Amino acid sequence: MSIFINHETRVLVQGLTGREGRFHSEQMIAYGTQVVGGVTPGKGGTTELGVPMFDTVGQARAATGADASIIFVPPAGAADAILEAIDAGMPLVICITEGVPTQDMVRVYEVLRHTETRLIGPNCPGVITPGGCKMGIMPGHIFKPGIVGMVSRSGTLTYELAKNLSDRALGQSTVVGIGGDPIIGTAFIDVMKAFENDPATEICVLAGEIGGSDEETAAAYIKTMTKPVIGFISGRTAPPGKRMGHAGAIVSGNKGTAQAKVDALEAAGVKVAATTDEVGELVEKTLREKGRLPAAAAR
Amino acid sequence: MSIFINHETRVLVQGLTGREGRFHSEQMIAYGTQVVGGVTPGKGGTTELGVPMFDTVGQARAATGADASIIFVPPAGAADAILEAIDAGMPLVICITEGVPTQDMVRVYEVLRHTETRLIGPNCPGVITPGGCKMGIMPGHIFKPGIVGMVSRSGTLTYELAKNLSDRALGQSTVVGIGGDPIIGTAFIDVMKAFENDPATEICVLAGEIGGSDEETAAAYIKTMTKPVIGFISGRTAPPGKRMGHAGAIVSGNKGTAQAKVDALEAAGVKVAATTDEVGELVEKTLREKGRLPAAAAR
Amino acid sequence: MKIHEFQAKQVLARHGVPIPRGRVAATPDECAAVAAELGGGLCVVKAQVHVGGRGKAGGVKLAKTPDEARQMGAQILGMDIKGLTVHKVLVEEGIAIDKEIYLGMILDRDSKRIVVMVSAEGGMDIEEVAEHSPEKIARCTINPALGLTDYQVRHLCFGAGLPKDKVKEIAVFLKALYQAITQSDATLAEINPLVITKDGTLIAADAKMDIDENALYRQKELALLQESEENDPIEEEARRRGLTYVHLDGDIGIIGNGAGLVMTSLDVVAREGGKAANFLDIGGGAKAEVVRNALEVVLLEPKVKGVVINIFGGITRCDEVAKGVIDAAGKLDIKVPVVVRLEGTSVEEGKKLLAESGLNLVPAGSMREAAAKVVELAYAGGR
Amino acid sequence: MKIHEFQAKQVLARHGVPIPRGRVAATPDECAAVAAELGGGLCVVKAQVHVGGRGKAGGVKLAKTPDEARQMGAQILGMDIKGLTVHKVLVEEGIAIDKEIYLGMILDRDSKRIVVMVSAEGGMDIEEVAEHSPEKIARCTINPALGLTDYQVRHLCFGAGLPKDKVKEIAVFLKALYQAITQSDATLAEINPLVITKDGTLIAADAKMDIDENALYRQKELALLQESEENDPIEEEARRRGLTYVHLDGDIGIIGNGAGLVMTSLDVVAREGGKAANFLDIGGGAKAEVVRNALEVVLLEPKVKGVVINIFGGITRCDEVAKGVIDAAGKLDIKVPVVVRLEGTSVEEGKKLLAESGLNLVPAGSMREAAAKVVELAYAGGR
Repeated sequence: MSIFINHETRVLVQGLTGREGRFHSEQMIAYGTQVVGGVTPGKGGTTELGVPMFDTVGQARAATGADASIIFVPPAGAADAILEAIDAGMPLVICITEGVPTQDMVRVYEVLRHTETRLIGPNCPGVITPGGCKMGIMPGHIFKPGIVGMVSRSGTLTYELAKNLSDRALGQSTVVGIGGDPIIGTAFIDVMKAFENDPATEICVLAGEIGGSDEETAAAYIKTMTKPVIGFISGRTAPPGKRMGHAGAIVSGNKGTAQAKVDALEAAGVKVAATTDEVGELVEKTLREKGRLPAAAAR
Repeated sequence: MSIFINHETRVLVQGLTGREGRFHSEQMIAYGTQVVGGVTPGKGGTTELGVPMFDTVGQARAATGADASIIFVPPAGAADAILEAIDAGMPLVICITEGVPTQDMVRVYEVLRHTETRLIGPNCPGVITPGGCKMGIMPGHIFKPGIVGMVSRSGTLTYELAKNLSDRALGQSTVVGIGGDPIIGTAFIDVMKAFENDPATEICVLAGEIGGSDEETAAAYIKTMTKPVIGFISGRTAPPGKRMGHAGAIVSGNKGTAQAKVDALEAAGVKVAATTDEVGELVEKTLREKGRLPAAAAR
Repeated sequence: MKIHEFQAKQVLARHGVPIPRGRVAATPDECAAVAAELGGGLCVVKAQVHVGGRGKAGGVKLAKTPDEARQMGAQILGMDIKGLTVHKVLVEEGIAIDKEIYLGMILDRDSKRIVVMVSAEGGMDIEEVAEHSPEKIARCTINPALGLTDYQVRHLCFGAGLPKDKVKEIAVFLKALYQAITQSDATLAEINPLVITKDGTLIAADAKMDIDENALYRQKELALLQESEENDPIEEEARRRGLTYVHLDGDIGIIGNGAGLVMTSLDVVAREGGKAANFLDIGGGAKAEVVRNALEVVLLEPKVKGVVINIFGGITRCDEVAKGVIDAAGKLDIKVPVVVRLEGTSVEEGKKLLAESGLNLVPAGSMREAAAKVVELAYAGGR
Repeated sequence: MKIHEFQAKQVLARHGVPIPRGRVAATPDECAAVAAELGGGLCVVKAQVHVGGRGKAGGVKLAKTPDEARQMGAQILGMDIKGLTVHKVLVEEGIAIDKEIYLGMILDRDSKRIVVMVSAEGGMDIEEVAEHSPEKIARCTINPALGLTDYQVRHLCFGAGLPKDKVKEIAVFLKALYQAITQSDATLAEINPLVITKDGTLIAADAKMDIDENALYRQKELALLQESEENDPIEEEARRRGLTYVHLDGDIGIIGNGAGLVMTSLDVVAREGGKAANFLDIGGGAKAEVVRNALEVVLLEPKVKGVVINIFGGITRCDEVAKGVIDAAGKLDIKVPVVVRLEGTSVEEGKKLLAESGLNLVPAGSMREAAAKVVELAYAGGR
C-alpha cells in the first residue's frame, strides 16, 4: 500500500481555476489522480477540465465524496481555504500555497489540533504515491513505485533525492513534502509513524534542513522504529542567522543547527548521508544487508 | 459513593478573600469540606481561615494537590478565573458567580470543550455530597446522606426540594445545581450520566425550568437509563416572552415551554411532579414499589 | 435587554452598515417635520416597541407626503401593540424594494456559539419560512476563535441561494453584524430585511438587537438605553430600587428568593386557583431593606388582593427577611393579607420576629400552604 | 524581516507603551542637535543595526552633554558591528534605572503559538539567564482564541517574581506587546529592558520586532521599512529584481531553484573544497528573465571566480532556465566559468539549447559533478 493517498483517493482541488491550480490539476489528472471536483466560489455548476465545479467545499464533498483536498488558493485566502476544508470534515488537506502569513497558520492550527483532519503543508510540494496518486506539484515521472518511504521539508531537494533513488531502481511507497514554513500541519514524526505502520514501506528516508526542531523530535520516535531510516540534512554550511529563503530555516542559538540534527538522528540509529548521492547508496546498502534489495536494484 | 465530590475532594477557593468567598469558605469548612487553599492574586504566602493562600491556581494546585476549585470571583473576572483553573488542569471547577457576560462564557466553552475539566455553573449554588463534601452556597443542614441523586437549574428551588426529601428521610447521594445561565459547563444530561454510573444513587430527581432545551436533551438519555427518574418543571404559568430573572428562562416559540419539557420527560418514562411536595411523594412511592425504600423513610 | 430598531440601526451604522436616512419622532407634528427633512417624498412611519409583529399589527405605515406622515404618526402613536403602548415612531425615507434578505445572529445555548442564519426570503414572514421551509435558511455556528470566516460567508450566501453578484456586498453586512453582536455584547442581532433596492444597492431596512444584561457594566453607552418593559411605571420603580420585577396581570403579589423558587411560587398559586400579579425575585443574601422595598413595590399595583412571601434561606437569612417585612408593614398601611413562609437559614429567629411583631402577617409552614392561604384570604371578599 | 529599535518602539508606542523621548540621527551634528532638543542633559546614543549584542560591541554610549553626544555619535556612526556598518543612531533621554525586566514574545514552532517570556533579570545578559537559570524566566503560550489572558499575566508576573505592586502596570505592557505582535504580524516582539525607573515609573528602554515577510502584503506601513540586510548593495539590487539572495563571503556563485536544493548546493560546493559567494533561489516556475537576472546579480560580486547553476525542474522548466542563461551570457562578458546542471522538466530541450548556444557553459550530469567542476575550474588559476 502506501500512506495518506492511493489510487482510490478522491481528490478535490480548491482554487482549480487559478493559473497554478489549473496547470497542476491537468498534471495530476494526467498522472492518473482521481480528481473528482473543483471549488471556486461563483463557479458552482460549471465544469472545468471535465470535472464539476462547486462554490463551497461542503457542497463539493457532499456531491463528489471527495476524501482529500489540495489547495492552490493565493496566500491571502489560503488559511480560509484550509479552514473550509477542515470544517467540511475533509480527512486529508494538502496546502501547496507558499507565503501564507504565519499568524493565519497559528489560528488554523488551533482549530486543526482538535480535529481528525490531516493537513500537509502549507508551502509544500505535496504527496505522491508513485503509480497510484499524485497530489502535488512534483514532476511525476521521476518517482517509481517501490518500498522506500520518503519525507522532506523541501521541494526540489525531494525531487533530487527521489530521482537518485529511482535511478538506482529503488522505488518509493510514498513521498511526502511536509513544507518548510514555521507552522505546518504535519511534522516529520507524523509521517514516520505512518511509514512505520505501512506494510508497503520497508525503509525510510528523512530529508531535513536547518532550523526548528522537527528533526530532533522525529529522532526520538525513530529510536523506537523497527524500520531502518536514512537521513539527510541540508544547510550544513549555511551561516547562522542568515535567511535562506525558507522562513523556517533560521538558525537560533545552538538549537536547529545542522550538526545538532545530524547528532540527534545518528543517536537514534539513523545513517545520515553527507551528500544526496549517498542517500541512495545508503538505502541500497541497508536493504542489501537485510536481504531486501529489490530485484531490479540488485542487478 | 457519590458523584463529582466526596470526603476526599481537596478544594481550592478562587476568590477566598472576597466577602462572599470568605463567608462560604467558612461554611464549607464548618461542613467538613477539605478546603486546602485559596487563591487571591497578591496574597500568595499568607494564610486565611487557616489555609494557605496563593497568587495563582497553578501554584496552589502544585502546592496543595487540590483536585477541585470553587470560584467566588466577581463577574468581570469570573471567566478568567475559570480559564485559569482549566489551564491548571483542575478536574472539577464550580463557578458560583452570578452575572458572567454570556460572550465570556462562549469563549470559555470553546476552550472547555477540548479539555478534561468538568465545569459546573456559572450562576449555580454548587454541589453537595451530604455528609461528605459541600462545594457551594447551599445551607448544608437541609441535606441528608442517602440514595437520591438530584440535579436542578435553580438554587432555592433545589433547597426546597432537598428539604422535602430529607424531611421524608429520603437522603441524597449528591445534589448538583447546574445553574440557570444560557451557557453552562455541565448540562442535565452530563449529571444524569454520572448518576446512572454511580452505585450510591438509586433514583434521580431532575428539576428543570422553562427556557432552552437541556431538559429535552436529557430526556433522550433518560430513556436509556436503568434508574428511575422523577421530574419537576418550574415556570408552568410564566407568560411567554417575559423575563423571569434567569437570562436562560426566556421562552422562545414553542421550544422550551414547560409543557414541551414535561412531555419530553414523560415520554422518556419520567414521572413529573406537579408540585414540589409531589416530588418527595413520587420518590417515596417509586422506591417503595421497587422495595428500595430506606428503612428510615419506611417507618 | 431589548433596544429599539432605531437604536440597533445606530449601532449597526457604527460598524459600517448602510441604513435609511431618518429620525425618531414622538408626536404627529414631529413626524411631518422629519418627513419634510427627508425631502417630503415617500417615507415610512414605524412604531418603536419592544415586541415583534408590529407590521402585521398596523404599526408600520407608508406616507407619501409630510402631511400623510403626520396622519400616520397620529394613528400609530399611542397605539397598543400586544399590550404595549407606542410612544415613539421612526420616520425614514422610503426604499424601492427589489429583494428582501434575512440576516440573523443569535447566541445559541445548544452549540454554545453564535449561530448565523441567512435566507433569500427575508421580510415579515421569516418565521413562517423557518417553520415550513427550514431548508431555505442557511446556517452555521461561529467559532469565537476565528470569528465569522470568509468560507462561512460563502457557505451562507451560496447555501441560501442569494444573488451571486451580491455575495461580496452581503459579506460586508454579515461581518458588520458579527462585529456588532460581539462588540456590543448582544445576544441577538438581526437585519430583516436587508433590502436590495431597485437600483441594486443594499440597505438595512429593519434591525433588531438584544443586549446581554450581564455585560451592561462594560457597555456603558448601551446601558443608558435600558427602559422598563414598555414604560410600565411599577417596573420602572422596581428597577430604580434594583429589584428583578416583572409585572403580570393577576392579583396575588409574589415575592421570593431565587428565580426558580419564585417561578414555582407562581405555579403553586395558580394551582390553588390564584393568579400572580407579578414576579419578584429578591435574589440571594437580601437584607431587610431589599425586602421592604420589594413589598412596597408589589403593593404599588392596586389590583393586588394578597401577597405571598416565599423564602428559602440559603445565603438569605430569614431573620433579615422578617425585619424587612415588619419594617414595611409598620410604615405602610397594608390593607391586604400578607402570607409569609420562611424556611432555611435563621428560620426560627425569623418566625419569632414575625410572631412578636403584632402585625397582621399570616405564617405558613410550606409553599403549598402559603399559596392556599393567600388565595383563600385574598378572595375572601370575592373576586 | 527585522526592523530597527526606533521603528519597533514607534509600533509599541502606538499600542500605548511609554517609550523614552528621542529621535534618530545619521550624523554627529544631528546627534548633538537631538541631545539639545531633549534638554541637553544625560542622553544615550544607540547604534541602529539589525544584529544583537551591539551594547557589548560598544554600540551604545552615554553622553552628558550635546557635545558629548556629538562625540559618541562620531564614534558609533560608521562602526562595524558583527560585519554590519552603523548608518543610524537613536539618541534618547537618559533613564535612571532601578530595575530591568525582560518581556518577550516569539512565535514558537513547537507549540504553534506565541510564547511569552518574562524575567525579573532583564537587560543585556538575558541570554545567559536563559541558558544558565532558565527557571528565572516565566513562560506560557497564548491561545489565539483567547489572546493573552489576565491569569496568564499573573502567572508570568508572579512566576517571575516581579514586584507585586507593579503587576498591574506590567500587565499593560504585556497586553500592548501582544497587541503589537498580532496586529503587526510580527514573529518576535521584545521589550528588554522594561525599566522601572528610580521614581517608580515604567518605560520601554529597548525594543525589538521581527515582521513576518509573508504578511507584508497586509502590513503596508511596515513593508515600507524593509531594508536589505544592512544595506548590502548586491542584496539591495537582488531585492529590486525580486530575487531571494543572501550575500556570503566565499567566491563561488550559486544559483538554484528551491531553498533546500540551493542550501544543499552550498553544502556540496563546500565538500568539494569551494566556498559559496551567495545563496540565490530563483523559486518555482522561473522564466528565462528571472534566470538572466539571477546570473547578473551573482556576478555583481567581484570576488566570484566561478558560478554553478543547479536546477531540478518541477514547475521550473529546464529550457526556460537555459534560455535565461544563454541570454545573460550573450549580454554579459562573463570571465568566469559557469557550470550548469539541469535535471527534471524539459531537461533534454534545455541541454540542447545550451549545447547549441556555442557559449562557454560547462554542462554537468549531477549536483556533485557540478560542484566538483566549478571548484576545479574556479581555482584553476589559484585561490
